[in-house]
Amino acid sequence: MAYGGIYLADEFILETSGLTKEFAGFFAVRDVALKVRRGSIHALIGPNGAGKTTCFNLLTKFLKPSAGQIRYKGHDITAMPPADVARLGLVRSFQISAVFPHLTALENVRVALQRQHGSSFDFWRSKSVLDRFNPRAHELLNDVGLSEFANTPAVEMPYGRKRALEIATTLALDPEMMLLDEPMAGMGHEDIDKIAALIKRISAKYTILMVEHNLSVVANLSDIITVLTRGQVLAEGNYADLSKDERVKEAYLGAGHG
Amino acid sequence: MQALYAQLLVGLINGSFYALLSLGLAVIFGMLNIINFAHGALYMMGAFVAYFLLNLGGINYWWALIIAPVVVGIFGMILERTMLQWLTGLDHLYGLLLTFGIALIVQGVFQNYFGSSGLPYSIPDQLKGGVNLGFMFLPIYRGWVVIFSLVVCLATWFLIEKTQLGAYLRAATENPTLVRAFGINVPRMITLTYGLGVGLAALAGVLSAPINQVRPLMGADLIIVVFAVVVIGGMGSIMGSIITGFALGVIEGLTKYFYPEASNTVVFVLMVVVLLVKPTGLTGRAA
Amino acid sequence: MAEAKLAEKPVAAAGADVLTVKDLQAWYGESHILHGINFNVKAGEVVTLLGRNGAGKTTTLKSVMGVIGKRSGSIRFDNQEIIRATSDKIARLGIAFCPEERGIFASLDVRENLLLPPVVRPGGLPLDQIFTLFPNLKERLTSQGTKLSGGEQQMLAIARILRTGARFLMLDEPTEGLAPVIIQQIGHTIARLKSQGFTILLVEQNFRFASTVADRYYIVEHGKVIDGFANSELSANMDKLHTYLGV
Amino acid sequence: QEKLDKTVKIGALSDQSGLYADLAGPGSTLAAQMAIEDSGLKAKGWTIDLISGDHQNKPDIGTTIARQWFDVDKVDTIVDVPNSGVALAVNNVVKEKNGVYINSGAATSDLTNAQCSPNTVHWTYDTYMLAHATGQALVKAGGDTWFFLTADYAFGAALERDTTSVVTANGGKVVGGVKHPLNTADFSSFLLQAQASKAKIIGLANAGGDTTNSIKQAAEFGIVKGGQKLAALLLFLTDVKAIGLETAQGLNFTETFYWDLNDKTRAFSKRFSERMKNSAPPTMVQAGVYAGLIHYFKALEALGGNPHDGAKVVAKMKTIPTDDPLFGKGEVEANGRVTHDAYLFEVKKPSESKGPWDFYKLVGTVPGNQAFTPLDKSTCPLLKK
Amino acid sequence: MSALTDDTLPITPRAMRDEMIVFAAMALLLAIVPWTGIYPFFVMQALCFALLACAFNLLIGYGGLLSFGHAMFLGTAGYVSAHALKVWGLSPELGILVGTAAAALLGLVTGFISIRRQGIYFSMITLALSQLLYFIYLQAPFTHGEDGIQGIPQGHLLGIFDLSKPMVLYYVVLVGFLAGFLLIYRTINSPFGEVLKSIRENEPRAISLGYKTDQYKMLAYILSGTLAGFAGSLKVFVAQNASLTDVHWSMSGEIVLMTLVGGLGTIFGPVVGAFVIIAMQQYLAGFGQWVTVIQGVIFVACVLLFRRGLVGELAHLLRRSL
Ligand SMILES: Nc1ncnc2c1ncn2[C@@H]1O[C@H](COP(=O)(O)OP(=O)(O)OP(=O)(O)O)[C@@H](O)[C@H]1O
Ligand SMILES: Nc1ncnc2c1ncn2[C@@H]1O[C@H](COP(=O)(O)OP(=O)(O)OP(=O)(O)O)[C@@H](O)[C@H]1O
Ligand SMILES: CC(C)C[C@H](N)C(=O)O
Ligand SMILES: [Mg+2]
Ligand SMILES: [Mg+2]
Repeated sequence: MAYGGIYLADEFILETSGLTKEFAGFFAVRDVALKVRRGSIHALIGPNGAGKTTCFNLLTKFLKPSAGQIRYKGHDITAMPPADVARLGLVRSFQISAVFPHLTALENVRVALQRQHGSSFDFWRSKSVLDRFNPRAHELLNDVGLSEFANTPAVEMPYGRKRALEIATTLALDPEMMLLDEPMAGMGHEDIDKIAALIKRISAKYTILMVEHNLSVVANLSDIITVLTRGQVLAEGNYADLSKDERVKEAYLGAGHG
Repeated sequence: MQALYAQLLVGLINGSFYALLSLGLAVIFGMLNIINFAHGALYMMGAFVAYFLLNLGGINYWWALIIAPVVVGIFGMILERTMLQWLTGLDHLYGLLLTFGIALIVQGVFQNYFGSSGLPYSIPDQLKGGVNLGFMFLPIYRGWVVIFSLVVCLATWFLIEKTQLGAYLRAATENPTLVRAFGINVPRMITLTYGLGVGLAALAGVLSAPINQVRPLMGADLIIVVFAVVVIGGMGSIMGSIITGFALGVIEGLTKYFYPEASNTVVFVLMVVVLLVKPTGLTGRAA
Repeated sequence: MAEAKLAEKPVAAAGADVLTVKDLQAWYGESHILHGINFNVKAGEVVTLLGRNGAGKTTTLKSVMGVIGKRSGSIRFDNQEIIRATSDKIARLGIAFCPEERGIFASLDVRENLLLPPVVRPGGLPLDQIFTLFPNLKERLTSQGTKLSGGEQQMLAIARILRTGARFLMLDEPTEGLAPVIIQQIGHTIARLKSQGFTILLVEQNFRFASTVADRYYIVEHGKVIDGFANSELSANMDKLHTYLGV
Repeated sequence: QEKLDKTVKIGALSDQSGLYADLAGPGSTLAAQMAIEDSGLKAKGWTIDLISGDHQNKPDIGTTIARQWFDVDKVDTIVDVPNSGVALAVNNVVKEKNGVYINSGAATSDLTNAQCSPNTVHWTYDTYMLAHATGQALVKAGGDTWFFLTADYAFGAALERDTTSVVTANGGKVVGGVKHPLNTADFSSFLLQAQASKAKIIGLANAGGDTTNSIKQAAEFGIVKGGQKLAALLLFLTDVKAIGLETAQGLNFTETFYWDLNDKTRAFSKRFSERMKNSAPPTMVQAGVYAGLIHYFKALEALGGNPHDGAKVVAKMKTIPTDDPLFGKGEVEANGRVTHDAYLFEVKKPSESKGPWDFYKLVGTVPGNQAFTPLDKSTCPLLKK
Repeated sequence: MSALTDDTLPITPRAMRDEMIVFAAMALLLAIVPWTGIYPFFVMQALCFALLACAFNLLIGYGGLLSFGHAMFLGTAGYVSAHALKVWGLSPELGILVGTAAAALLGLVTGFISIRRQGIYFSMITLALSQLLYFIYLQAPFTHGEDGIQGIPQGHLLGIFDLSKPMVLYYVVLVGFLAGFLLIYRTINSPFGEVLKSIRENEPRAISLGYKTDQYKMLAYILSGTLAGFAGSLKVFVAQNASLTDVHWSMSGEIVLMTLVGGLGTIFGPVVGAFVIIAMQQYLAGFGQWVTVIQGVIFVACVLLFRRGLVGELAHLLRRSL
């Protein structure tokens, strides 16, 4: 973490300023200044349509900002193509489960490992050269508890396992920062606990920004929470503080919460 | 100068066909999510129905303008009910392949019976002849084609953008399930929409019969140009396809005047340019 | 005036069952979601389905509406079996549905959105009455449907089904994402509709809101109805509710 | 190869369904069938088979069929091939396989000039003849500025080339031209260019459906009324039928055969049209298929059997003078060119026509020895020996 | 929405062994053809189309891109080779090289224009591009328009093999086909092929993993076009002409049909499909345009009834990838 002066500039791995996305006159995200501290679990919450997913899409360059800046690790990535952003170690997972359905779990992870180590354009070589990634792939699958699924096509895996696989694939890229969009969506209790533990575990190594509607998950996991409404930042703070904030109560938690 | 005006007129006529056909494609694509490759074949059927009506039943052009679109529209609706319907939920490309197959069948059958050369269909008496406008000689029939297509295009636009039926159509394009849950028989509407799009193609076929002869392959090459038109203009909006259709016809006409060698290719070249500048097309709605 | 008209045409005698669902099962593709839902709704009632995320509440409503591909069991509405009917037929029997995701059409303006659902039987709320209920809509008639604020979209979604003359309304989480002040307004609306003889089947996460309008509750869990009680029994059932819903 | 036998296999290769199908196509196959019957060879113990194919006006399809006919079906002789592009391509194959090639339908004079072959006989007509007969007459009548509307393939190019040389040789001038794809439906923009050129004569270097369409649409755009004259350099009976006398009347053109020339042609035509689907009398091309085969059978008889050696048979054909009921007397010249009389016709007015196919007025005759390329001007390499 | 090649089966080592066995059997079968009395011209033609369909399949089956203009590669390479052989007098091997290189270049140019659009738009753009090329070739002097380039000299390959001998030509074409086939097979089972498959499966995810997917699709497109061009150059020696038929949209349609019949995204499907369609055309040639009708019926039947194609259905029955 940031102790010395040298690191101070680096205290925030991701910063946005004035981030805005306009859809034909409608501002989905407006003037958002977000600072994500290195090594933290940062949650983004807000009512439906507040602009959270849009925000994610902007950060990972799936959408082009209408205005504003995004800085990641000191680079201005505002105009960078999505693949380059991923190469810098800023990687997202998807709201809808994102795996390669007809590849096995092992292959899923390998595709990600392969990207890191080049040779992906070699159409004249046998794919057995990819076997060298197997040990690391198995390791990653093990990390998320998927060892026994290594040779199962992703399409045949239960929902929660797919989510875990997706996280393993994301980890294979050796990211510095992960964006998780509703990682618990569609999961049963046990799964939620497992994934929550997984997130907690990996957060030791990575910075995590996540969107989550499950308040108990947010409360348990996140170091800091930003509340978005109507595309704008309403408040920021830890769960305890926010749950007392009148504006947050009004906009998101509702009058009865707290 | 005279030649320029004349070529512009010829361009407008081609533009009429582009507009009618791309309009039909857009209407169908909106509801069925299918690029109707059979559109050219159905256009050709429109012309043939007019031909049969005249030669077998002695029914004239004016009735053909009404009957042919209805007949071909019904044929289209049968296609939709028996085949296209089963593609819901599959990749769009299957729609392309299926309708391509249908086009081959229809064109092949007509080729077997009528060869590949043109059958004559003469201009209705009321529209024969031409007027000398001073700056050019205007064959009345060709003028009629331009004006009539324009009216049909605008009427279609009005129907879809400004009426309750059109509201159903647009809504069902977005969310068919919900529209159906409001009590509207969406499958029937889809069938009718296909019929409408196909009917527009058939109408274009009738209009073109006196100009282009009635030939089994009359639509086959045309449809590819129309595809280029669609790529340029996108299928996002009804008005968009109408305007792009006419505009490209005119550009083609201009090319015929200034650089005739490129007249076959200008639409495609334009498509390339548009794609290079704006990969999503002018009014891009991504597939 | 309108109320007089409405009173002439009750859907069924008050107190009689309008909707009876027995052993309803439903599937999304391969996945079996509903495993035997049983409940009933009487004329003029507001009945609320409660349950956790993913319990199958929406699926239940959708099954009644006939928009779920595969379903079995029995759904009787107005003494007619509708388990096999298509959704357009069901709508024409007088059931109207306001979906969770609101379903406002982007290619239609507010007026077109409002006038979209066809009138299925006489006796729907006239426009002026709808505008009294939701004054915001009147001012925004020409803007594009999805340009409305979330709250306004929700109003629009409810308003458009009131016009149709359907007397049986199914509202799926009508308060989701809405500011409390609008939630209050929706609460009043539901109360008014009820007093005008509408029957309402409600799905709610927001239990506090539900308790202000509901006559009876059913608890849905894992695709089954596991409990049910009247509003009057609410306090007695509070503990159970906590365990069911985790609130 | 040296052995002679009495089996012959003939392939009628034609455009069976396209824009030349009416003037050749199934009618040509019928003509070939009638030639086989009329030759009387069957009675003398010969077996003669006839198969037909559709080249669809595509050279590659034509050569594929031809090659397969020789390789697999053991065909001896290919007849008709009414498309210059296909004809020239098939010409190569026939030579390679040493078959016999009796071309009736193709127009290009190259078949007996630069591309001539010892296996080829070009029967009915060619672009040289068309250019000299029709072209010359028109220039002499004052049509001294020309604009060409040319079918963009071997035929159009040859006809334009041969006509241009006639026009310029007679003091006329070609002021422009436009090429159109084979089988075009809408000629409006080409005609507009022709109109804008202000040429006195618009020369139609196209054929079949292309010619009929150009003539009909020229009427629509008021071109003839505007004072320009259309020269249908190649016009067939079936084309006149398609255009209708109303529009076609007065057109001048050249053919080497017309069903109503004399008693012999009328007799044959009667037999022919009775067997045609639409009762049409034979066109010049179909007549040429018949006459060419009749002459071929004479050569085979003279040889005493079929040597299955195309060059040998064609050589024999060149030694016998031609004489048949349809084209009269003539000869097969050393370059493969068949000479016979050519006739200048004019299309009748509707009021002059007395029957469904009564279309032509004979206005002149060019004797066979003047109608075609003089041998000393032929560029055929076979002559250089 | 389900993708075109949704039920591709995972490739296991065992499957790969099976594939090698099938490949050996296929090669052997083809090698004995000239001794069976089957018209070799027919088989050579079919081999060219089989290679073409395989090249096409590389793009659709493994890249998820349906090109409706693949005839442009066939035709372009054909014209260029034909011109090189006839006019420049190049040797056969150089003629093939030049033609194939032309196709590669064409792939680069058209890929640049088309690759950024997906789904039906990609199909429509490739179709339109091929039609553009068709019109250019219709008018360009060197192609001789409708007449085509005829009477192309076959020459001696590497100065040794006399290609005007049907036997020699047959084995040259066969070797060319097998080489092309193996290259495609290798590409599918290469590191590149893995990425390609993952793009087809879930492109947004591949992008998020840091792949510049356009570049992969572009390489696949160029490879596919180049191999299709190679098939076109080989075909010049078989047909001894180059013509507009090979750049016409109906040829592009036939390529799609062959692959669809055999099975999109199967390894051997395109080969089977090409032979089936060519044989059908051969035996039904006498029925005129009914061939077109039958092709249309097959299209419709494939789409409605067996989307997996012949080989795909078989593979599905055997639970093997073929
Ligand atoms: N492509 C788009 N075009 C127009 N409007 C859009 C588009 N994408 C999103 N929006 C609008 O922007 C707003 C913010 O959407 P976003 O998806 O970011 O919300 P969210 O906070 O992620 O909501 P949820 O909690 O439901 O996921 C919404 O009102 C939405 O309708
Ligand atoms: N279209 C679909 N395809 C497959 N599964 C679905 C689909 N829609 C819902 N499900 C699944 O069906 C189950 C029940 O969903 P349903 O929407 O009925 O729940 P709900 O009780 O309405 O939950 P919520 O409170 O989140 O709205 C869930 O597990 C959900 O994941
Ligand atoms: C039969 C004819 C119309 C053929 C044409 N004259 C040609 O040579 O191509
Ligand atoms: Mg979201
Ligand atoms: Mg729900």
